Amino acid sequence: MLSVKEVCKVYNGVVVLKGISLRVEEREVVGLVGPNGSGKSTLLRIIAGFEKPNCGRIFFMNREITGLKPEKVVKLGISYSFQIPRPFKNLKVIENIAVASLLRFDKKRAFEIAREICELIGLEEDKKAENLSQGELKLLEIARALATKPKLLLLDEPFSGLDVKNTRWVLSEVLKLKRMGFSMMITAHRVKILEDIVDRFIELRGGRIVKG
Amino acid sequence: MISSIIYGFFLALLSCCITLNYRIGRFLNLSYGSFFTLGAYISLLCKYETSLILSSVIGFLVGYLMYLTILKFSEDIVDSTLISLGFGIAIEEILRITFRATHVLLTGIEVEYVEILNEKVFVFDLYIFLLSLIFYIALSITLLSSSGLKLKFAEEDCELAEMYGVDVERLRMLVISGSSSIACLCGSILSPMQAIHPAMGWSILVISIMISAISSVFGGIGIRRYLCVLIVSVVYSVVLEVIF
Amino acid sequence: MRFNRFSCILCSVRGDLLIRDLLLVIIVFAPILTQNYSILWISTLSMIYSLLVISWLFMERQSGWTSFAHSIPFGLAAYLLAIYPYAVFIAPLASTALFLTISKLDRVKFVFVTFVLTVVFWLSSFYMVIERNGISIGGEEGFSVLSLYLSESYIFAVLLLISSYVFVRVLEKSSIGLKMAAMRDDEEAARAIGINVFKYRFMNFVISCSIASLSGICYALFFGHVSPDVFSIEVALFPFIATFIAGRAWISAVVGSYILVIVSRVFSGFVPDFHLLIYAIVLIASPKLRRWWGVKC
Amino acid sequence: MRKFVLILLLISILIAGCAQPPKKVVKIGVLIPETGKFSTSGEAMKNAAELALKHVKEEKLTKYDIELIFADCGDTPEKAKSAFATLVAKGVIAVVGAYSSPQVLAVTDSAKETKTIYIATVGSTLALEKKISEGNKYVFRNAYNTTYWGILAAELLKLAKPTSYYFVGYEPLKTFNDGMLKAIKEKTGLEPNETLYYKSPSVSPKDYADKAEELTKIVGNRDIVILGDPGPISVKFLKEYRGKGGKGLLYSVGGVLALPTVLKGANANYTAFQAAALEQTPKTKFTKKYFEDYRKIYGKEANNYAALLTYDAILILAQAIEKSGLDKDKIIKTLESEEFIGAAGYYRFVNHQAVWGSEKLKGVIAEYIGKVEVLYPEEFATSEVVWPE
Repeated sequence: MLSVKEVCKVYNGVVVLKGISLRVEEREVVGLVGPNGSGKSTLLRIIAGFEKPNCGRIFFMNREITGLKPEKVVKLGISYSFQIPRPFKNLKVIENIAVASLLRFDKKRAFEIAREICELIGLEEDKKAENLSQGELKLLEIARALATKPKLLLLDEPFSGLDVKNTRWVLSEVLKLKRMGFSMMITAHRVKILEDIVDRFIELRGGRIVKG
Repeated sequence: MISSIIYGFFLALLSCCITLNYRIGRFLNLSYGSFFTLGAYISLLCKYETSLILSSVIGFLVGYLMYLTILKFSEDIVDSTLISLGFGIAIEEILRITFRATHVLLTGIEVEYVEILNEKVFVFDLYIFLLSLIFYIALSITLLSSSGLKLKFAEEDCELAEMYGVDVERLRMLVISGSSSIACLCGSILSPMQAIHPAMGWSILVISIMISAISSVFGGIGIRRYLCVLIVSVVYSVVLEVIF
Repeated sequence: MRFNRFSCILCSVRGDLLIRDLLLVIIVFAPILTQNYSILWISTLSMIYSLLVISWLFMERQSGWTSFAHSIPFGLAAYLLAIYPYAVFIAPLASTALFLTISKLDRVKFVFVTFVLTVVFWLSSFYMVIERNGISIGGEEGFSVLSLYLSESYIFAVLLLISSYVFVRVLEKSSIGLKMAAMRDDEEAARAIGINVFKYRFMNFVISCSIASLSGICYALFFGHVSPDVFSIEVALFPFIATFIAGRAWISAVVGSYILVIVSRVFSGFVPDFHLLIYAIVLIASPKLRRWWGVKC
Repeated sequence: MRKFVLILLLISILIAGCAQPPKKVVKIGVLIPETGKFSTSGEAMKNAAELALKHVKEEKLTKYDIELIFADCGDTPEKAKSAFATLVAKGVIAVVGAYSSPQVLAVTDSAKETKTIYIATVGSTLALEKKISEGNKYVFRNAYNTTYWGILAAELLKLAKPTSYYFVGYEPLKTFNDGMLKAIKEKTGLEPNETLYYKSPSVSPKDYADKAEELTKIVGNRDIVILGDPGPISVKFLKEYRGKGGKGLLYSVGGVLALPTVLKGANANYTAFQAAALEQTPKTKFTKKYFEDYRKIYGKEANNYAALLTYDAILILAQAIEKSGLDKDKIIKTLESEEFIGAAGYYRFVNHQAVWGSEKLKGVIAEYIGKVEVLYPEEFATSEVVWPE
C-alpha cells in the first residue's frame, strides 16, 4: 500500500534520515519506535507532505507521492495527526471534525459523519475546541484525521504527554480503529505502549532503521 | 550631506523610541507627534534653556499619565494603541484651545548655524544630533550590561520575564514616559526652526512609524535591532536628498 | 439531549436572526422616518463606512489577517472611478494581489507592512496629477466625479450594505466559511485535512477587497469628488477603531461605524470647539466600551 | 365706566404690542476649519464673520435680522460636507466659508442639491468654474481663482523688473502652482530660471531645506523667488533660506507668510506678499473699519486672506438679501447682476466668480521691511520695491 524507498533528509547540515526504506500493507498497523530525535516524526511529516525529502521516493497505491503538497496527499487517502494537537480552537468539536470531512462530502453529510465520529470516539460535539483537555485534544486530532476517510492513518505520538487514564482511553480508541481495519503508522518512543496494537515494529536510531 | 546624516540621527531617535514603545511598551504609540508639538508649544512660554528642562519634565509626567491610563484600561496592544491615539488628539486639542492662535506661532529666536566641512548646519540640529548620540550610547550600554539582558527578556516574552523577576511594569513605565519626554524635548529643541501649530507633529509621527516599521521587517534582536533602526533612518534621509 | 440541542438551536436562531438583524434593519431604515437632511446624510456616510468595516472584518475574522491598508481598495476604486471609470474593476484585483504578496510574510509583519503601504499610497496620492485639455487636475485638489443625490446615494448604500451583510452572514455559515475559519485558526492543520490554504486566502482577499472597493465607489458618488483623503490613515484606521469600540460581530461593524461617524462628525455641529476632545475621550475609554459590547455580541 | 375704559385701554395696548410686525430672522451658515490643519485660519475666519455681522447691523446693510450659524468644516472635504448638511438642517438660506479647494468642491454639489446659496471664500480651483458652467447656479466665489494668483505675481514682476525669477512650489499643491505659473508666463512672457517643488514633510522631512539651500547657491541679489506655498512649511523654508544667506526678494503667495505677526516673528525682511486688502489700502469705508475694529475687539492683527473674504462674503449676502428679499432665485439674480461693497473693494460677479483685477477690485502686494510697505496697486503704493543690500 505505502512504500518508502531510500528516503533521506538533511536539516541545515544535520542528517536526520539516512536512506529509510519500508512498506506498509493493507490493514496493517506499523509502530515506529525509537528515542527522541531518531527521525520518526520527520519520516511521518515527509510522507504526509509537510517536508520534502532530499533523496528517495515515496509511493502510495502504486502512485508516486514524493514531494506532493499535504492537501494533495490527504486527498489520496493518507491523513496525518500532529504530535502536539493543533485544533481549530475557535470552532466547536463537531465543526473541527466536519470541516475535515468536507474534503469528500457536502456540508450536510459532513456534519452527519462528524456526529457519528463524535459518538464513536465519545467527544462532546458542542464543546469549543479551546476548552478541551489534553486527552480530548489528542482524540480530536485522531477524529479529524479519521473524518477525511483515509486509507492510511499516520498518528504521530498519540500517547505522549498523557496521564495513565487518558493514555488508556486513547489506546482503546486506537484499538477500535484497528479492528475496523484501518492501516496505520503510529510513532512512540516506548515499545511497551504499542505492543497490543501494532502488527510489527520498526525501530529507528539516529535516522537509520535498526530493527524491522 | 552632513545635515542629512544629522537629520537621519534625529529620525533614528524618534523611530527608536517608537520601536521601544512597541517592543516593551507593547503598543504603537500614536501620541508621539503630539508630544513633539507639546514641546514646541512649551518653548513659546519661557526662555529657550528653561523650556528644554521644562519640556522634558512635562513630557515625562504626561507620558506617565498615559502609562497609568494604559495600565488601568488596556488589556492588549490594540487598547493601548487606541488610548495613545486618544491622548495624542487630546494633547493637540488642549493646545489648540488654550493658545487660540489665528496664525502659526514662532519663537522669536534667531536661527544660528555653524560651518562643518564648508556646509552650513543649524545649531539646533546639532543639539538634536548630540541628544540622539547620547541616547544611543546610553541604550547600547544598558543593552550590553546585565540589565540589557532583562530588557531583551522583556522584549521577547514579558510573562516569562516577569516570572523570572524582571520588573516589566517598571520597564514599561520608564520606556513610555522616557520616550514621551524625549519627543517633548526634541519639540522644544527644534522649536526655533518650526512654524508652530497644533497639527505640526503629524508628519513626524508618520515618518518615524514608517522607519520603525521598515526596520522591523529587517528584524534583529537587542542592540542589533536599534542599530538597524539607526542605519535605516540615516540611509532614508541621505537617499532622499540624493534622489530629490 | 435532543431537546437540549433543539432549544439551543432555537436560542441561537433568536440571537442570530431576530435581535441582530432587526437592529440592522432599524439602524438602516429609521432615518427615512425623520425626513431630516443631515440625519439622512450622516446615516448614508455611516453606511458607506459600515461597508468598509465589514470588508475589513471579513478579512480579519475569516482569514485572520489584520490589514491596515483597506484604504487602498477603497481609495483606488474611488480614484479610478474619477479618472478612468472603465478600469474600476482593477482596484479590487490590484489590492488583492498586493495583500497576497504581503501575506508571504507572517501575520505580525503583515500589519506593519500594510500600514507602511497605506502611508505610501496616501502620500503619493497627492502627486496624482493628470493633464486634461491644457490644465493639470488632481493633486491635493483631487478629481470630480458625477455625484448622486442624497436620496440616490442613500438607496445605493442601503442596497450595498444589506446585500453584503447578508452575503457575509451566509458565507460564514457555508462550508467555504467553515474552511476559511479552519484556515484562520491554523494554516498547517488546515492543510493536513486537505484545505488549499492559498486558494481560500485568495478567495477571502478578493471578496474583502471587492466589498471595500464597492464602498469606495459609493463614497465617490456620494461626494461627487475624490481627494487624497480617501487614502488617508484615518480611513485605514477606521475599521480597526470601529470594531474595537463596538465588538467583532458583523452587526457591530455597522454599530461601530455609526458611533464613530456620529462622534466625529455630528458633534462638530453641536460642540465645534470640543468635539475632537470628546472623540479623544471615546478613544481612551474605548477598551471599556469594547468589553461592554463584547458581552453583548 | 372708568373700569371699562381702563380695560379697553389695556386691550388696545396689548393689541398694539402684538400688532407690531416681528423682524424677520435670516440664518446664514458659516463653514470654518476650527479643527485640523487649518484651525489657525479658522479662528480668524470666525472672528471676521462675527465682526461682519456687527458691521452689517451698525451700517444697516439690511432690514432683516441676520443670524450666523457656525459649523466646523475641519480639514477634509468629508467634514466640510457633513458640516454643510448640519447647516442646511438648521434652515440656513445661504452658506459662506470652507477652506481648501477639495472642501469647496465637495460642498458645491450639496449646495446645488439642497438649493442653498454658497459663496466660496478661499478655494481657488478652476474645477469650480467647470461645475458652475455645468449649471450649478447656487455657487459663487468671492476669492481669487488660480489664474488671479498668477496675475498678481506677474504684477510684482512688472513692478520690480528683476534680472530673473525663480519659482518654488509645494508639490502637493502642484495643480494650484502649475495654474499660477501658467498665468505668470502668459501675463509676462517670462520663463522662470528654475522651477522647484518641495515635497510634503511626511514624504521627505527636510526636502524644503534642501531646496532652500539649492536656491541660496543660484539666486542673485536682484532676483525674485516666488514661493507658491501658503502653508506653514513656507515659514520653515524662509527661515532656512535666509538662515543660509539666501539673497534676493522673496514673494509669498500669502497664506501663513502674509501675516505681519508671522513676518515679524520670522523677521522676514525683503519678503513681498499678497493680500486681498491691507489697512494701508482703504479701498472702501469698510476697509479701515474692518482692520481697526478687529484689532480693537480681538487684540490681534487682521490681515488673514481667508478671514477678510469671509467678512466680505457676509457683507455681500446681507446686501443681496436687502435688495431682493428672501427668495433664493431673486438673491441669485441680484448676486449675478449687482455690485456689492466689501472691505477688499467693490465686488461684481461674472459667471459667479468675483471679478478680481478690475478697477474696483484689486489684490494688494506689499513688502515687509521691518514694517509693511504697499507696492501695488499704484494708487495706494507707499514705496518702490526695496532690494536687499
